[in-house]
Amino acid sequence: MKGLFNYRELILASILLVGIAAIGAYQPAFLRWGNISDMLTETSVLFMMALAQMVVILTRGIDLSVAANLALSGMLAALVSQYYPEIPLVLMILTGVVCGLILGLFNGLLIAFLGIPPIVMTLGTLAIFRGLIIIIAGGDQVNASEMGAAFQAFPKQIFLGLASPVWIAIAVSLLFWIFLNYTRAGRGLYAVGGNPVAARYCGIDQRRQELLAYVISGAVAGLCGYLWVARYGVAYSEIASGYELTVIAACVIGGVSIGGGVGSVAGTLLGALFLGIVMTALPVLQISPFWQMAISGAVILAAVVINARAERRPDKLILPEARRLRRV
Amino acid sequence: ADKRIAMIVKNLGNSYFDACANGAKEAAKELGGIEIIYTASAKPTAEEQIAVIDAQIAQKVDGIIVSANDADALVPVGKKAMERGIKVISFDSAIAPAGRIVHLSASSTPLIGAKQVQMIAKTLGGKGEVAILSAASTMTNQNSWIEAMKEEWKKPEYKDMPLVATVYGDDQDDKSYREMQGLVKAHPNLKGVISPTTIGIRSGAKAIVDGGLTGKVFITGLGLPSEMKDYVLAGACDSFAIWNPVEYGYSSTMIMADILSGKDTAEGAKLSMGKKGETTVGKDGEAVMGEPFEFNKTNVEEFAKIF
Amino acid sequence: MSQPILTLSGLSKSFPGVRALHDVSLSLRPGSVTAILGENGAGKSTIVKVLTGIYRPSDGEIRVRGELKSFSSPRDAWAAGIAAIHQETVMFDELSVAENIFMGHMPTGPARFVDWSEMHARAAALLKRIDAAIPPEFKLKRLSVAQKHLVEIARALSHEAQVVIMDEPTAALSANEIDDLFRIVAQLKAEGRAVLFISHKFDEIFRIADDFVCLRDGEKVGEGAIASVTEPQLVRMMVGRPVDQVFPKRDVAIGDVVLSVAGLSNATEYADVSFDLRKGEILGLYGLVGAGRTEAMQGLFGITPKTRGTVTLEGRRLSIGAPSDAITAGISYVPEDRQEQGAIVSLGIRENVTLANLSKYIRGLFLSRTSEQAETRRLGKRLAVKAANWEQKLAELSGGNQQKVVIAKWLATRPKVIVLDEPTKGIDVGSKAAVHDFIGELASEGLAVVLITSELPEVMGLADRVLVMKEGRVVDAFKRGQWSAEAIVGAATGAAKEAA
Amino acid sequence: MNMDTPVPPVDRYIVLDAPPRRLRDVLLRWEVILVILLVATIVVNTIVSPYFLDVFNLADATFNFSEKAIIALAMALLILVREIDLSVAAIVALAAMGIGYAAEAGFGPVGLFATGIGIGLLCGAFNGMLVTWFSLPSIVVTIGTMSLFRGITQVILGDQAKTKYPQEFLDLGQSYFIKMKETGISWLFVPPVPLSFLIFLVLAVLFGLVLHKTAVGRQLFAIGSNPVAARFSGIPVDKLRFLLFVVSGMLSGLAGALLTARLGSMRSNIGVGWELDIVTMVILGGVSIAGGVGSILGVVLAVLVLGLVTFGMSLNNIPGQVVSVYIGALLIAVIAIPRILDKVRVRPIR
Ligand SMILES: Nc1ncnc2c1ncn2[C@@H]1O[C@H](COP(=O)(O)OP(=O)(O)OP(=O)(O)O)[C@@H](O)[C@H]1O
Ligand SMILES: Nc1ncnc2c1ncn2[C@@H]1O[C@H](COP(=O)(O)OP(=O)(O)OP(=O)(O)O)[C@@H](O)[C@H]1O
Ligand SMILES: [Mg+2]
Ligand SMILES: [Mg+2]
Repeated sequence: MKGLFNYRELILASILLVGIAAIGAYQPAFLRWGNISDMLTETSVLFMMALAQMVVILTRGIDLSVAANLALSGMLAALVSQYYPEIPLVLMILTGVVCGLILGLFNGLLIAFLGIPPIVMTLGTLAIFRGLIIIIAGGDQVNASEMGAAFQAFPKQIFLGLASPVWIAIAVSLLFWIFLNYTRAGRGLYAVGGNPVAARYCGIDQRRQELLAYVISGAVAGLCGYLWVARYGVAYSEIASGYELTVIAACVIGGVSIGGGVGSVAGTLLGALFLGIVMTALPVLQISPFWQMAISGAVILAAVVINARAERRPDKLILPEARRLRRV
Repeated sequence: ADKRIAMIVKNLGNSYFDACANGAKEAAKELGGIEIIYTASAKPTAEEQIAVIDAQIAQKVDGIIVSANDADALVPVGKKAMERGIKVISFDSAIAPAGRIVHLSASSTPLIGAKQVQMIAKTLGGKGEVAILSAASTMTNQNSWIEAMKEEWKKPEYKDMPLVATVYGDDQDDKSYREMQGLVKAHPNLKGVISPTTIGIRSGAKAIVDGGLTGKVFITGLGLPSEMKDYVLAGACDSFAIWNPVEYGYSSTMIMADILSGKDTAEGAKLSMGKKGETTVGKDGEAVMGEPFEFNKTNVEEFAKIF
Repeated sequence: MSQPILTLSGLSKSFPGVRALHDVSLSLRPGSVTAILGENGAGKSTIVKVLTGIYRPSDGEIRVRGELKSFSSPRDAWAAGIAAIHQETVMFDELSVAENIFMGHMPTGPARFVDWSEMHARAAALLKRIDAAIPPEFKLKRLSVAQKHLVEIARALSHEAQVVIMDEPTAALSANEIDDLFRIVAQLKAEGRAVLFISHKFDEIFRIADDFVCLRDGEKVGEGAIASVTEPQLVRMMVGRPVDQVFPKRDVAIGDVVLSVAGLSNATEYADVSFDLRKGEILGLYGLVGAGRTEAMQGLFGITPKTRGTVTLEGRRLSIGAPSDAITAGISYVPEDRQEQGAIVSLGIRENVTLANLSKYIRGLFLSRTSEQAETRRLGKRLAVKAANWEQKLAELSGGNQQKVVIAKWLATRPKVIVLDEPTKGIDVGSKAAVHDFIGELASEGLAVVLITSELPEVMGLADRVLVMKEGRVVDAFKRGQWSAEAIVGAATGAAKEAA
Repeated sequence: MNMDTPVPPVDRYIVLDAPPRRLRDVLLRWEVILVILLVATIVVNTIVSPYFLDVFNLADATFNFSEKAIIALAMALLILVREIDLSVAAIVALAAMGIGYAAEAGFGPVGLFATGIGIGLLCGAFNGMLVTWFSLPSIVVTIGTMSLFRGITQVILGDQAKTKYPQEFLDLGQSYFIKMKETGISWLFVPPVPLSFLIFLVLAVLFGLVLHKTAVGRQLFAIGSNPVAARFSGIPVDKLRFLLFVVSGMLSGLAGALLTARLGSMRSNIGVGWELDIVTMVILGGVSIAGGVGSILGVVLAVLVLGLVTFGMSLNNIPGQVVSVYIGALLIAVIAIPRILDKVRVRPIR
């Protein structure tokens, strides 16, 4: 485990810094701490969702149902706070997390044990989860005034200049970093995604790893569901619609390989930050909102092409001289 | 029920439209012999809304009341319905004239535009930069209101209250919220924001409260008391306006009933809105329900109970 | 004789269509090296996989120090003190060397967190022990094939197991790396561990093995002390008939040059590969695994890009940018990796056979099933493909028959030159003889054949000439009658050069 | 020691040309499952809604899925070769915008359709180039181009709509291309058919023939089953991939033209979210994401099933989100049930 950043992430990081500097030069307001912290707060959900998605992609999977999961879990948490305002906040948050976790478990079980292709499974659950929102909420929405005060207050609380969602994102990122780099299960995810056969020869149970990945993805989506709903003070079926692709895009920009087995916490966070800046900087820069989509599209493609080289299978370097050249 | 009226709105799970639907059902009860079908497509897009309308045409309902996801895209299907002898009117968000018989605006577009400018002017004492936080750039009613506002703005009394920006929150809470934050930062001495959309105003207000900007920046526009109550009390919003969606649904249904009973709808004709009185069909079949109703600290709480 | 560490009795294993092992028993003594011999497909690796908990045996029992064991995962095998170097390189290109060594049993510190410094330290120690100068934190993809195999050896040693299994560990190693390996084996012996050693190279077996077990078609056909047998006897046991009959070399009138390759080179894989190939000639291409034969021939065929070099077929300069060019020119390449590159197992026999020259079966606008079937029947019968019907999916065929179908696909293109890359790799004795027979037949029909093989008897039996490749270059060439096994192997491993 | 030399005689085994047809295999074919689903859908709908079985209603229903279905044909081929194109809906938007401008420039119907298809072709070529030249995973590339193409539409169009089109063009999209013709006999008549559905049927036949009867089709199956072996067999894998992306782009452009004609207007959000609907059609049609498996017939059946299920449910005024729950469940069930079945039937020998 050497170095927090690898070469590709350094490129990304420097591009980011240059970009931020440029924006700041043009619009100093952007560099004010207030704005930075707002930007982080706005991006905190994306940070966590991207990390969770990365874990799934590491196993050669994909989870298209995260946004729907977020919306459903958020709705459930909101309903709890609406009908049982007296129960402690922790339990409300837990409702969201557990709900998300169960939904993830459902994905994981069918994917890992029935071998349903992840994209198919999550495409289906994407539709199902969204529909369930309408059903459980009786086609109604939950408004700010209906949610408990504490429920909404939490995401706004500021500690040491940063809002609680940012702190949560930081904590979650740390957990992911430790999990992926310092636990056998975490490394196992890389093994399974990198070379399933070899993983089997190493006594790693692919099914368990996959299940784990989707459960994690679900649980994080649940947590973010609460944060989202509480932050914007409303829960209904359409929230975060289409967000799944933003999340995947963040991973891709961060250098996570769709082929599985490649991806790092740092890279993914940078990828998410990249999109976060695009989303929050444009209004500040007074760039016509119509540019936002085109820009993020261009950014994604650029990042993918930069990563393209890494995707290739390396040469075998049979010629001794070739080998000598590459070794440094 | 011997008559069936379909009320097709932009999307389900939205309190505003639920309130409208309640109004429609109220009217149906009052009139008797009318069944209200309240439905919408999964996604708020013109394509899916058309599919839903097609299904209503297939059922040979007697009348269709639409809040359009896209004014122009719904014209063909509206025409088709009318060719099949189904009465089509639009409310809330209009279908272009060719695609419906009557459009019932909650209030005349100039009136709504002017009202919102006046409200922010009152709040700010006519001084300070103002921006507009709209919904999707593709929504006709939004755009026409914004036009109306700009008309009103031309008046001399607003010369110290320049319009500095128009941004779009796409009727998504997170995006509206970000756009609001962006506005504040891009325009350090921004004083007021007009958001003629219920989602925009609630997210904008939340951004103000969360950002600790209450007292510095004020938002107004079109909102629902139930959603705005807290922010009004918090002081992020001094006053906002809306028509009563329950009455809106009620009136639309009443007009539809009138049309179904064969009333003439030429320009100048009068249509009954039940206990809400009468409305006169203007050019392009535009009819107006009434004036937008203003809410503030004094009355927001009681109406919050209703819608 | 000390009490055995490991005993297998009545071990059987069958796969759909294949009986890989039948009633095999053997026992390993501490401090001894037992060699398993057998042709490709004899069942050697299957024993390994059963012993390491990758396959469950269909029947039979495994005892470690007398107590009955059943392995459901490699972890169980490690726990019982059994570790293996597998034949196919099963590694993680994107992970570090250290992780490749310790995947599945990483050293953990407090709170069961992976202890990287410990891991790197132990990895470094292991690599040092086998004299491999590879930094533990390197990503595996930066290593050469040979280095990767060294890492695998380190991985096997990392378990400190009592029974160490090596399935063709020397396949990709050069002479002095092999010496290092044997030093390690000797060390393990000295430490009182048991080693199970699988190799096709008799010199190695005679050099380090104490006992041997010989398999044929998944059955044990002999065992005993190495000292008590001679090489010919072993070969006889393996193949089931005297070796000189295995390859019925036909004497074919060798015509004039069909293909001439000059200075074929690629940036990183092979350099200056040149040879002439004559009508009816079989040119053997020998070398260790990873010598670059495959890459070179794939360069000829238009798969791996070639930087320099000319290919002339019957006097015409060819410019081959893609396999289709080679095919239309009349060159066929039967790839070595049947599953990956040869067979399309989810398609039927007919669809596979006709794939390489579909245009031939078009009548009007559409493919004509009847003409496809005719060709399939012709070649299928000729190669004696064993199948229920010509529509059967290749996945349902045995390895040997899959290989026959792949060869049929290439014959269907009516080639002038055919390159066979390890055509008998992992196919059973019967089909193997058939394939050998068939190669001779092709030559006698005037086809020019390039035969890549890592099996000495095969190349010596079939080829008219042999080119030896090492590290991407042609290092030596021999004519039939003017060669000896030692000379060829020496050239391939570089031993000869070092001796000189 | 035994000394047998197994040199196989030429005619040692009798090998049939084709397997004997067994009823079980036929019944387990995906298409059959879909046919059963389709029949069930029709029967149920006919029972619950008196309005379902009406040629005009059904004809109108086809308006709402035909454009997607057309794109689904190309998507089926892409997924068959282990690729995917998530940018189709964005291409629809870009093409529709081009058509909008072309119409203002006074193009006729033919010109407008050509414009749409042309723009689609360019977009498809762009996708194909990125995928094949840089050997990038298509899902990633097309997620990017999806934002790019629609983004460009937004940049150019802003909040404007394009609403001026020649009447003949609009008629193509809005009225029946084939008119209802009675023949006197009540059950024998020519049904009304919209242009979009007609095009879908024609293209379906075309694609079916190409995929299942021609060399190219066989090569596509080979690529989907094992790209490496396909390449070793001299199949121009990358050329074909590229071609498929171009086709997908062109059909998206065509769909864009049909949709514009049907709506009589276009905005930057036209066709938003279609990509997932289309992928759903293809997967339900039995095309395997893993590649190498699928049939056009399956896709056509899936299109009809989905279209009629949706139509039938909205006939009963079931709200959209609930419909999508059923569709999602249907998708998973259809994929899962066969797997569960053979899980319980054959235990893998280990
Ligand atoms: N997973 C499998 N499925 C089906 N058949 C298999 C499988 N693994 C091995 N076989 C078959 O079992 C037989 C023995 O294979 P095995 O790998 O043990 O041969 P081997 O002695 O190791 O040959 P080689 O010397 O080439 O390594 C072969 O016929 C092979 O085709
Ligand atoms: N890049 C690689 N990294 C690790 N192992 C590899 C690599 N390439 C091939 N191998 C393994 O090495 C073995 C053979 O590789 P390769 O094809 O280079 O050897 P070969 O073809 O026998 O030698 P030659 O190239 O002389 O024909 C196979 O088992 C394969 O799994
Ligand atoms: Mg083996
Ligand atoms: Mg080889």
